[in-house]
Order: sequence, then structure tokens, then C-alpha cells
Amino acid sequence: MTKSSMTTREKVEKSMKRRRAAEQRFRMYGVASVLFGLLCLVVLFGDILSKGTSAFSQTVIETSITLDADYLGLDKNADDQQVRLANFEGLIKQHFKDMVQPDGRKERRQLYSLVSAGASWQLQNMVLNDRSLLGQTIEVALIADDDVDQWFKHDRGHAHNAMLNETQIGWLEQWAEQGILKTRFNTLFFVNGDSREPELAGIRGAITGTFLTLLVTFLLSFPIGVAAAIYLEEFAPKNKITEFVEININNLAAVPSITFGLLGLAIFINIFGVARSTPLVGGLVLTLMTLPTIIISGRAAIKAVPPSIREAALGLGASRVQVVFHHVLPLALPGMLTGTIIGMAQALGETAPLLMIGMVAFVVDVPAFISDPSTVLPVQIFLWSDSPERAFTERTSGAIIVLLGFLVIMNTAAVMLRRRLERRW
Amino acid sequence: MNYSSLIIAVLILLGGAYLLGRNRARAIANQGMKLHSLPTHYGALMALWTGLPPLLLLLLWGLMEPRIVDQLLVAQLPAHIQNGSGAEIQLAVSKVHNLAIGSGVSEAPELQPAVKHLQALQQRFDLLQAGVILALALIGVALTWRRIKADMRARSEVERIVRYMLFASSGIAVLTTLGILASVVYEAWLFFHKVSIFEFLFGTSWSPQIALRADQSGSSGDFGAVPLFAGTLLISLIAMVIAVPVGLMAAIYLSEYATSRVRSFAKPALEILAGIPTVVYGFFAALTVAPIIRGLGESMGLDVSSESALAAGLVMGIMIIPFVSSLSDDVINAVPQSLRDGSYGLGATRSETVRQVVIPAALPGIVGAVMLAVSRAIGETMIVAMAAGLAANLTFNPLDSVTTVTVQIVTLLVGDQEFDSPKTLAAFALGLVLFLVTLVLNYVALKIVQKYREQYD
Amino acid sequence: MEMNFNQHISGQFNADLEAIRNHMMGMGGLVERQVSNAIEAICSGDSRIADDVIRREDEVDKMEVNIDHECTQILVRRQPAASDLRMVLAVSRVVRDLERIGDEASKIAIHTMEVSDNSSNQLCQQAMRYMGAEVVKMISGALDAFARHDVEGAVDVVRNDKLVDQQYASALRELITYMMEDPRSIGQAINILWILRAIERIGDHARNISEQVIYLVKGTDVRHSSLTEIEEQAQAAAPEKDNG
Amino acid sequence: MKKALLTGAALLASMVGVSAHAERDYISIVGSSTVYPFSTVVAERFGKSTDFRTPKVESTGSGGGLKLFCNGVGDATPDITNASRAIKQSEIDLCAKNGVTDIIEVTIGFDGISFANSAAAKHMDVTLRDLYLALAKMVPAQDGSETLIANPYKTWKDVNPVLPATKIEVLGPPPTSGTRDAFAELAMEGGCKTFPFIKAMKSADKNKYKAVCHGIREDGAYVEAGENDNLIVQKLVANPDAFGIFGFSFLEQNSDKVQGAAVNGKLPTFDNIADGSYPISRSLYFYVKKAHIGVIPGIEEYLAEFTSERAMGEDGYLADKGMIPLTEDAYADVVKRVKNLTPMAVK
Amino acid sequence: MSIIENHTTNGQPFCKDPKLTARGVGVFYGEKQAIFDVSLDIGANEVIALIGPSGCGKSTFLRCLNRMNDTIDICRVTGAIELDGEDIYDPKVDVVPLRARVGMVFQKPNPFPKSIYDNIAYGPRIHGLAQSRVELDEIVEKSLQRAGLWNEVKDRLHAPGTGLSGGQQQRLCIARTIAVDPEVILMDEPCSALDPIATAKIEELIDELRENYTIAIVTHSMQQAARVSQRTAYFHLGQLIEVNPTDQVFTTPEHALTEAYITGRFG
Repeated sequence: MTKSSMTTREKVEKSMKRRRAAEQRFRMYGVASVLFGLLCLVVLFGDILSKGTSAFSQTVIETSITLDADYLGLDKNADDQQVRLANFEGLIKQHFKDMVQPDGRKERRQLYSLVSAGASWQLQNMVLNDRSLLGQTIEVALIADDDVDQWFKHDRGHAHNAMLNETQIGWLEQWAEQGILKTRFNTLFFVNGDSREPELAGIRGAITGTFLTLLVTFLLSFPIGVAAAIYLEEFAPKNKITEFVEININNLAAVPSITFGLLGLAIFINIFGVARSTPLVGGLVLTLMTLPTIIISGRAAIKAVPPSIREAALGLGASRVQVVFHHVLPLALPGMLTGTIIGMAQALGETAPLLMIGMVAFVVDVPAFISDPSTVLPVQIFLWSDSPERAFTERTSGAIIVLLGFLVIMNTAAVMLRRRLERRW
Repeated sequence: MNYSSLIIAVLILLGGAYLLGRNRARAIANQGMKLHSLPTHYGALMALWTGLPPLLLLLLWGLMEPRIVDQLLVAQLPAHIQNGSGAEIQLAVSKVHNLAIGSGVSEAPELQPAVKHLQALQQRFDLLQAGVILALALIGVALTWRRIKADMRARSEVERIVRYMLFASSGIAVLTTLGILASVVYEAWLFFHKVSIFEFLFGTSWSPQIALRADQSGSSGDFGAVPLFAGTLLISLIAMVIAVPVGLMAAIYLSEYATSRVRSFAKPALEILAGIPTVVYGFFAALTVAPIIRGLGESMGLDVSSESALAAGLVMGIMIIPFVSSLSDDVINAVPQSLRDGSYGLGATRSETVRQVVIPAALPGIVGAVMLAVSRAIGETMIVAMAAGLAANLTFNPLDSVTTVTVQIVTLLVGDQEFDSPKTLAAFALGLVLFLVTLVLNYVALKIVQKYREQYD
Repeated sequence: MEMNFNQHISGQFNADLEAIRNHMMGMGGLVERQVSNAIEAICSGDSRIADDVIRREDEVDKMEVNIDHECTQILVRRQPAASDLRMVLAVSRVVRDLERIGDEASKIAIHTMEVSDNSSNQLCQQAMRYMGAEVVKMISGALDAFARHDVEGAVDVVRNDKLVDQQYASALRELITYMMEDPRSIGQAINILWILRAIERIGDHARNISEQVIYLVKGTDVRHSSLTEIEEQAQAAAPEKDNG
Repeated sequence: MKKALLTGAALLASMVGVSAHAERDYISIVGSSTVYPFSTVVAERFGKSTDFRTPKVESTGSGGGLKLFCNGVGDATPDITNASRAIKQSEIDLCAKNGVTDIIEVTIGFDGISFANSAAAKHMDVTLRDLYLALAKMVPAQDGSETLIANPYKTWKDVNPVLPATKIEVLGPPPTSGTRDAFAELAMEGGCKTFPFIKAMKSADKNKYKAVCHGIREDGAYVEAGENDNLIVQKLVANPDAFGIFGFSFLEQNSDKVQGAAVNGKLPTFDNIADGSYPISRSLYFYVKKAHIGVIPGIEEYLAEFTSERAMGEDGYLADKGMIPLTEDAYADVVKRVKNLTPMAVK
Repeated sequence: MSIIENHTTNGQPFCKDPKLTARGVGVFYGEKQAIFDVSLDIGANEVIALIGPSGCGKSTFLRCLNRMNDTIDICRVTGAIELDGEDIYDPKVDVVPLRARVGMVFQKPNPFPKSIYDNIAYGPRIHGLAQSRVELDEIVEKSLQRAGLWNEVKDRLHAPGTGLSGGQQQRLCIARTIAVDPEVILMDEPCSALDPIATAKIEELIDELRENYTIAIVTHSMQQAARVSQRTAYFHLGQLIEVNPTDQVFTTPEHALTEAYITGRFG
């Protein structure tokens, strides 16, 4: 049917080489895209793991030290306040001075800087718990300074370290050979609140703050989200108002999170007078942020309940409310829970709106209640990434590892829940 | 603070009311009367009337009590404080409170009566509160008890109340939107009193620093947000240049080429990228990607800014890949198989089918997905706050440093700026622009996607 | 998987097919009786029986129209194929043959009345009686074969038709002899001839019915074939019927 | 289900009620990100060594801090705000308007602003005039006439023939940062004053003088690098040609990676900053609401800890964190003022 | 399973002048076998109808003929299928030119969301059949004429193909297939979504196309099979039961299953 001399078959055959090549190319683009995505994932995780795993170990100096009651000016009946004011720092300095015999004031300062400021609190806590230790000689693993920690974990044997001079490295090498300088699992990282000393900084405060914030978020957003989803899916009349509400919800799901921060600042803090930097205000803001997600997934879950069940129940003379609460809701609940977990996971990773409402705060005490000042894990990461000490970089990565761990757990839980409870109609 | 115990009490009452209402209904039924609703409905009605008003009152009480208590306290303060300024009164009240809970504040004898009064007041209030709340609950019980009759339409009443509660829940979304608007519009309005909208939207110089100096006449040209818009666009554009082809091709590969095993592994793996918190991306961009790009640029003899738009855009693009790919995946899967068959049946290769049939058919959906992704890129804060610069350069060179709307909002609100300047207000004006732009983008995108879905449903 | 190939998925279709077959059989029964009555009338010269046959001819005609209508309905509504199609077609054809037989029977009855008016001395009594009995047997044989899908029975009927034809030929010769001998008898002889001719036609129609049986069962159209061809067809392997 | 909803609502009601009722029994500190590292150290030590709760320290920036600080008195407002600059009259006025009258100003030390490059690169020795010429938006014309032209210099050699011929690239804080304010005031203005005709402008047209002396070029040579000084350090390591402007504490912490350039012949060292010979250093402050003392528990004790010898002293832990201590006289004065809780003089 | 053991196909599965030959074809979906040992010739310029109950494998078999089953991951084909004596399942054979030679029309009209013109031009474009715009126009016009659609759409060639009526859409799809100038056209229940009038038009078209093409049509309508085809093949549970000239199949089928199916006696 063409004028050309070639038959169709020949023409098709002729085009094949070019087309096969095009096919191969296109396929390669696809493979490359997927691989690129996976590579990004691997690089990201690899980068953070390589930077962060060392945060889970901490260098300590094992030594035996005498808790000289006279030096401390304490007796067995000393009250807590007296213990807190006692000069444990001096005791430690004295101890090391005796141990190394430094030369002159400069060397003494250099020596003292090898031990963390937290070492004195270590001793102080021991005495607070047990007064009978006073006067005894005890074996303790004193926390080393972050510079020592970094040197021992990363730089030992490498080129010259700017934070420590030759003398200091000399002492340290000696201790390392004696075996009193060693690393152990960094428990403090998990039991301490924030600190200005990297070797003392921990994420417990942030984790507790995160937990309280998410608790508020969950308690508010789950019931409200479920109720709203039920209303929109089952009761709302199809009119302009409902449409407006729906548009609103869909839009809120995609609105930049930072605008929720502006809202929290203007409404919750300035108008309602909710205290800044608290899990309460954070939870309120995150509630508004996660509600759309929960409502949308809730509606999807309700939609997935086959209309036949509804019709059957209605046909038996049940009222709409009865149908919803007796039949639809129990069936849709697993789906709604899954959506809620995903929403919570989002809230867990959110930072931007919290910057606006004072969660960027230095909080040492572990918060105990939703009105205590606190920070959350992502904000803690943001804060630490901004700190000058080198050791904070690895702690930032460590905190990221923990955060990612939580996210993985939550997402896995969502997937498991979906698998286990998902019903096929 | 007896809130918890009160709530528990109310909840117990609520449970009791339920049983009471149900039993009363049953008793009526046993007398041979025909009930309008099931006994449980009467129980539920009773529970609602018993529980709801006290709980609402309790919430209101919680909001109001401190104010009332403080008002009463003021009357107890020494005369000279009462005659003092509002600040003094407030201070004294704060002090009284801290004294009352004994949090280690130095004693103040003149405030002692007030402290005593406060303690007494609080006791009285606690008592009053418990009394009022429990009374309200009991009134609820009593009234509903009397109303329960055979012909009472308990079910419809319960259902009406439940519906109102459900409706109120869905209204929160609207309130949120209104809240966002209200919180940015007012301050933005103040800002536009100082700087004209026209200057703000079309001015090409953004340098709030000079204009804010108290000793300088504010030159309005310094609040031209065009460089911010341009910077935002540039970074979003870079992100899109990465995310759209990669995301789209990945979606195409996974849905059209990959075996189910590859798909079952690669898809969730890619989606992990979407679940990583943005602060982590920010950290990654600032500490890993930016130096690498910098280094690469140097080695090629290029002049790369350390805070290049490229680094932020690249990482943002990576973050958005799964977003684009899973949305596109949905859209591509919605293209009916029959269209593919039609094309294969004519002897088209897979790529020809994808390019000339599937993609054109899915185009509206893909456009919608990309618009949603753009709106996300524009609104993304942490990556740019940590990795992008603050220089309001009006440039389209990706190796330069630019700044974005969100970064400026953050820095304007948490910077070292003076408070009485239009600068803080500018953050809200930017917030307003950001909200409106994403609103329009989202709205249009959702409409497109919706239309597209309907086409193939 | 149990399959019942005797039953259609549509029960009404079954009922419809059953109905035309039954109606056809009913008609066959009536026609058979008409023929045997007509023969009886010749033999006995009883004009009342003949009169009765003539009156009932209308009934046969009506039945033909009805059954034809039913067949049309099945064709339109069910679009039958294969054996169903053959059944409908066969019934429709058989019904036409039956109607013709009915016509012939009434012809016999009319001629009987004329013959009996003239004289009681009838020619070819023997031949008529014999041929009549034969064709009655053929009709019932053909209908039986139809009902039982019995190809052998049908072939027998075809064979019998041959005999009837031969007897017709010999009776014809006998009549010619009479007429040559006694020209006065020509009038009566012609009447007798008509009767014989009718009986012979009935035999042909019975044969046609039998051919339809072969068509119905074997799917081959054996009209206008010789006896040997028909016998061959009947022998040919029937379609595989390995159903239960 | 209804019950679950009700329970949730009730719990929330209780939460809101409780929180609105809670009295603040911890110190709330806001303000400058520059002072933040120091005040957090003090806060932490204070929390560990006393019965009081650890203060909450927010990094809101000097201006943001003062805004919150001046918002009024009572436990809803912060007690202390940190500042990397002195409070301004407009801010004092606003405070007064809101009833915040007696403000105690505490000078805590100096923050040296270092001008540094990668330790791997060549050491630099610049003058304030060089810095001004390299970074200002407007500079005097090269022909010696008293006119101002847009900054034409591309390399350091263009600025001063003794400097190397590397491209001018400086990573510094954005306009929102107090460090930039300080840099403009100390370094830029210092260099700019060396031109007599500009100095003369100060009395004639103060606004123009400020615009000329404080205006930083926007043609790419000066890169606004965000307030994350850590990142600046990383970027300097990556790019040996670039210089960074950041706080002395970062220089000290990263002295293995970056080196400070000598300014006017003085290296940014502890001693040079403490004795004031290094030209680019500024005072750091915090402001306390006197009215809150005795209302919020622990303020006096916090002040005592902050101004104690072991914190602010020459060998104190704040010095370890990179703060340059006050001279002895100034320190004594601060200790005295804090002890007597002397508020700022009302202007 | 009532699959007949060692069944051999009744009737005349082979013909003198075959275009496509299938020998011992089996199709597996994963573990499950869908087609058992089917051998069948499709003669040049004939219309062969494949009939049988749902799930009997007739569509599957049809899709084997241009390897459309390749698009299903788990589908595996055994046996040999030859087009003009070439094995189309030879690993060296590319499906693309194969499908250009063996075109396919589907159950539901599936015009691409493009203009009528572009729908027709799609095939010639991808295969590079036209050197110029004029040539392409010619192909489009000719194909539409052959499909009997030209007069109906010539004034709106650039209107979207999805705007046509169902019957027109299906004829558009046939025109689209013709435009590639295939040798064989496979039709998978092409009229099942159409009304009787549209069906009649398509049947008319099939009749005309027979002159130039070999056509295999799967249909659920026995009347349609009877109307359009010269030969009819009856499939039952993956087996080819009987192949015979259409008029024979519909009057005197050889196999009881065929008879039972076409007389509607599956119970």
C-alpha cells in the first residue's frame, strides 16, 4: 500500500536496529534512575553510619581514686546540698596531679583538660547515692574529655592533633599502654539530657520530649482525625461546604510545614498563652500538621469497606450512626491506625515548624510532663549540627541513627499492622 | 490540681449513667411499654448528657481559672502594689504563685497574706470545681432520667449529638486554614503598611539589614523579594531537574520493565528516601554533598560557592524522587492495560509504547504529581536552612549561593534582628506568599489529578 | 465434571423442542389413524368412516400450521444449531409430509365414497387392502424411527416404500387389464387408480419422513438418493457420541 | 469507640488545664546565638550543682531575644536575654512601655571575630583597611579623588600589592547575624575611617557614612554563608583560597583546620583579644529583669554562678569554651554590679 | 478434570496453504497449564473463528500467535508456531517486526488518547513506513477507507479518537492495525462491547478484509463465528476439540462437546 519499492516487511526490518538501540537506551535510563535512587540511599546511610557509629562508644580513664572526706569537707551525715557544693573537681585535679606530676601551671591546665567536666559529677553522684564511700578508695572509669575521646577513637597514630599538644599525647599514650585509657559503650548518650560537653551530651531529654510531643499529637489527632474522616465519608452532605472542607484538608496535607509553625507562634503562644518550648505546644502544632494525613488515610480506609456491608446493615434497619460505629469503623480501624502511624512518623521527623515555637532550646533536664521545657530529636540534631566541637558531629550522626531507627520501627509497625489486619473482601 | 481525679470521677459517673439509663429503659420496657429506641440508646444518651457538659466546663474552667484566681489575688495584695503598674501586679502575682508552691523563692512577708489567700482560694476553687462539675454531671443524670419515657426518641438524639461532634472534628481543618491565614495576614498587613506590596513583590533587591537600622531612613527598595523568589525557583528547579526525570524513569522502569522481585525490593527501598527526616537531609547536604560539589567544581576549575544552590537543590531533588516516583507510579498504573496492548499489538517496542502512549495518556496525572512535588520543594525548609546560603543574589547560576523564602522566614524570625522593624513582619509577608503559592499549586494539582482519575475510573 | 448433554442450559428451549416433537408425534398419530380409517373405508365401503376422515382433515391442517409456527418461533428465538437445528428442520419437513399424507387420506376417502356409490364390486380390493396396511405400517415405522432416532428403522421404511411401489405398479397393470377388458369399468377403475395412487404417495411421504430421520441423526441429506445410497449413509460412522 | 473519643478528649482537657495552671519554676533564657554556647555551659553547671532546675536556654538571636524579653514581666516572659550587642535605646523604650524597667546589664566577656583561612593555605597578614577595601560595597576611587565607586577589586593583590594574587572570596555571616553587625562596626568601619574624607562624613552625613562603611559588597566576593559557623570551617578546609569570618571560639576549636589571619599585625589569640589589641573583638552581654529576681527561683544563684571566678575568671570554664574574659577591673565591676543587682542607668 | 486424555483434534485442523501453523502448542501460566498440545493451521486469506466456553484458552492461543503473551511475566509457551515457515518463538526472532506482520484488534476498542489521524499514523510512524507526510496521509486515508470509516471521519481527522462512538472506535482500531499493513490480523472478541448494528458493520468489514488478510477471530457469539468465518475451531478447557468448515460445525459437528457447546447444552 505504499508507493515505495520496499515492502512493509523490509521497512520494518530496516527500522529495527535504530529502534532496538532506542529501546536499550530507554531501559538503561530506567535502570540508571532506580540505581541512582538506591545509590543515594546507600550513600546517605553509609555516610551517616560511618560518621555516627563512633558516637556509641566513649573513652574513659580507669583509675582508683580516694574520696578524701577531709578534702571534700564532708562527713557521713552530709546533706545533699553539701555534697553538691563539695569540690570533687579539685579532688580529681589533685589525683591526676599526683599521678603524672606535671610541670608548672600550663602543664597542669593541659592535664586537667584531659578529663571531662562530667567526671566530678560522676563522683558526686556516687557519693549522693552512697555516703559510705567517703574516705574509701574506689575504682572508677572517669569520662575523658571529648578531645581525648576523638583522639583515641580516630586520630591515634595519625598525624598531629591540633587539640592536644605533644605533652598531652605523651601522657595519653602512656595511659593507653597501661590500659587505663579505653573505650566502652557510651551509656551516657542514652541516659543524659543535652549538654554543652560532647562527652556528656545525651539524647534522653530529646527522646522523652519527642515521646511527650507525639503523645499529645496522637491523643489529639487520632480521635479528631477518625471523627473527621467518618463525618466526611459517611455523613457529610454533598454540598459546597463539604467540598470546601475537603479542598481544605487536601491542601493542608501539602502546605509547607513551616507555615504551621507560624500558626503555632501566632495562635497558640501569642493568643492562647501556651508556654513556649513545651511538648504541649509542639504537639498542638504537629496535630494540625498530621491531621490531614490521618483524615485522608482514614477516608481511604472507610472507602475500602465494601458498600455491601453498609447496605446489608442499613437493609436490616440499622441507623446510619449504628452502621458506622458497629460495622464500618471496626473494619476500617486497622487502615486508620496504619495511616495514623505514618502520620506520627512524619511528625517524628518534623523540624521546621518547631523552630518557630521555641523548641530550639538548650534543655538539660529530662522533661517529665508536657508543660516542661523540652526539645525533640530532630531539633536536637539541628542544634548539635551547629555546635563548634568536633565531637558533636559524630553525636549528631549518632542521634540521626537513633531517629532513623525509630522511623524504621514505626514504618515497619505500620506495614506489619497492614499485613496482619488487612482484610480482603 | 484535681483535674485528673475529677476527670476519672466524671468518667465513672458517665459509665454509671450509661448503665442507669439502660436499666431504666429496660424497666420501662418490662412494664409492657414499647420503647422507641433500644435500651442502650437511652444509656448512651444519659452518658452523653452526664459526661459532655462537665468535661466541656472543665476545659473552660482550665482556661479561665488562672485569670479569675489572679483577679481575686490582686485584691489581696498590699495596697502599694495594687496601686502600682500592671507589671508590678503581675510580678507580685507570679511571686505569690511561686511562694505558694514553695519553689525556693525568698520569703516576702508583705505577700504572706496573699499567699495564704491563694492557698485558701485554690482549696476553695478545687472544692468548688469538684462540686460544680459533679453537680453538673448529676443534673445531667437527673434531667435525662426524667426525660426517659417510652416514646422518647433517644436514638435520634444520641445520633444528632454524635453527628455534631463528628462535624466539629472535620471543621478543625477549616479552622487550621483560617488560623494560618489569620496568623500571617495580620502581620503581613502591618508589613505592607510600611513597605508597599508592589515593592515587595517586584523589587529586585533584598537586603533587610540596611533598612532596619534605626538611624537610617528605611529605603523601601530593600524589601524586594524577587531575589528570594528567584532563589526559591532556582533551587526548586534544580530539585525538579533531578527528581522529575529520575522519579519518572524509576516509576516507568518499576511498573513497565522490572520483574516483580526487583519491584518488591526497589519500591520500598526508594520510599525509604521519602521517610527520612528533612533535618537529616540538611545535615547530609551541608556536611557531605556541598563539600563534594565544591571539590568537583574546583577540580574542573569552576567557581563554586560553598553554599551553592546546586547542593541544596540536589539533595532536595533526592528527597523528592520517591515523591515523584510513587505519585507517577499510581498515575501510570491507572493507564488501562488495553492501551498498552493496543500499542504492543501494532508492534511497538516497550519504550515506544511508554513514550508515545502511556506517558501522553498519563500526562495530566504526571503534571499534577510534579506540581505537588514543586509545591513541596518550594515549602521545604530544613535542607535549605542548613545547606543553602542567605545571600539574596538575583542569579540563575546554580553554582552561586542563593536564598529562599523559607530560609528567610526562619532567619528573620530567629535572627539577631531588631523587633520593631518591618523585618519580622516581612517573615509573615513571605509566609503569606508561600502559603498562597502552595495553595494555588496544590489546588490546581489536586484538581488535575482528580480529573485524570475520573477519566479512567 | 458431569455433563448432561441431553439437557440444554435453557429449560424452556428443552421444553420447546420437546413440544414440537410431541405435537408432531401427535399429528403423526392422527394422520396414521386417518390413513388407516381411509383404508378401512375402502375395504368396508362404509361411507360414514370415509365421511369422518374427510371431516377430520381440517384438524390435520390446523396442526400443521401450529407446528410450523412453533418451529418458526424456535428458529427465531433460539437460533438452534446442529442437532437442534436438524430437529426443527426435520419436524418442519415431516409435518409437511404428514399434512400431505393427511391430504392423500382425505382423497382416498372422497374416492371411496364415489366408488362405493357405484358398486359394491370393487377392483383390486386385495392390492388396496394390502398396500394400505403396508403404508400404515410405514407411517408408524417412520414416526417410531423419528422418535427413537432409529436409522435402521428408517431404512426399513425406505425399503418398504420400494415394495409399495412395486405393488402399485402391479395393481396398475391389473387395473389396465380390467379397463381393457371392460371399458365400462374405466370410470370405477380410474377412481381406484386415484386411490392406489394416493396410497402410493402416502408411502412416498412416509419414506420422506424416514429420510428426515436419517438427516436428523446423521446430518446428511438423503433426499432424492437411491436406496443403496441411503443404506450406505446409514452405515457410515455416526458422529462420535461418547457422552454419558 | 465513643468512650475512647471521650477519654481522649478528657485527657486533653486535663492537659490544657494543667499547663495553663503551671507556674514556671525554672529560669528562661533567650537571645543571641553567640552567647548561647556560654550561657548553656553555665546553665548546665548551675543545674548540676544546685537544687534548682536547669534553666532553659533558647537561641533566638539578640533581637528576637530582646523582643521576647521586653514583652512584659511575669512568668510568661523570659528572665534573661543574651545579646551579642548592647541593648538599643529603642529596645529599652519598648521594655519600659511594657513595664520592664529595671534591667541589669552584665558584660560577660569578649568575642573575637576571626578572619581565617584553611590551615593548609598560606598565612595572611591584613589590615583593617585591606578588609574594608576588599569587602565594602563602595570604595574610594583608586585615582585618589574623593569619590566612591562600586568595589572593583577582584584579588587581594588588587587591594594591596603585598598580598597574594588570589581571588577575594569571604564566607561570612548574613545580615541577620550579630556577628556581621559586629564585623561591620569593628572591621569595616575601622578600615573605612582610615580614609579622612569618609571619616569627615561621619559628622556631616551620618547615614551616608554608615551606608558606606557598613555596606558589604553583593557581587559574590562576600558569600553569606549562614550562621552555622561549623559549616564555614568545613568549607574553608575544602577551599584553601577562601576566608571565613566567624567567632573566635570556632577558630580555637578548629585550630587544626583553620588559621586566623593577623589583623593590623595582631594574631587572633586569646591574649591579644583579652588585652584589646586585636582590633575585631566585641563585648558580649546578658540582660536580667530585676523584677523577676525573687519571683522566679534561682536567678540570683545563676548570676552568681555566671560571674563566679571559676566561670568568668581568667582560667574559668567559659574561657575554655572560647570566651575572652574581661580585664580584671571590668570583671570586678561586673561582679559588684551583679552582687548589688544594680540596674542600668535610665537614659 | 474432564480434559480428554490423549485427545486428537477432530475434523480438519490442517490445510493446504497455511499462513500460520501451530504444532503441539502448550501454554503455562506459572504452574498452571492453560493450553494443551494444540495443533492448528491458519490458511492464507481465510477467516478462522475460535470459539469455546470462557476460559477455554482461545484468547490465550490467539495471543500466542503474535507473542502478546510475552507481556505477561509468568507466561511460558511450548511447541512451535510458524509464520510462513519461520518459527516465531525462535529466540532470534524479535517480537516487534513479528507484531507488525501479525496485528491484533482487542475486545474493548482502545484508541490512543490522540487524534484520529495520529491513531492511524502511530504504527506507520514507529515502523518508519512513510517517507513523507504525503505518504503518511495516503496511508491514513487508505486505512480509514478500508475500515469503512473514511466517510464518517474525514472532516474531523484531528478530533480525538476517543470521541468516536464505540463501533467507530473499533473500526478505528482495525484501521490502525491495517495501517501497518500486516499479513495476519488477530481479533480478540472485537464486537463484544458493541451494539448489533456496529457489530454488523465490523462483520461486514471482516468479510471485505478477507481478500487481503488472514484473519483469526475469537468470538463468543456463535452466530458471529458462523457469519464471518470459513473455518471454525472449537476449544475446550485448553484443548482444541474440533476444527471444521464453519457450515459443517454449525450443522453437523463431529464431536459431542462441540455439539453440546453450540447447541447450548453445557450444564
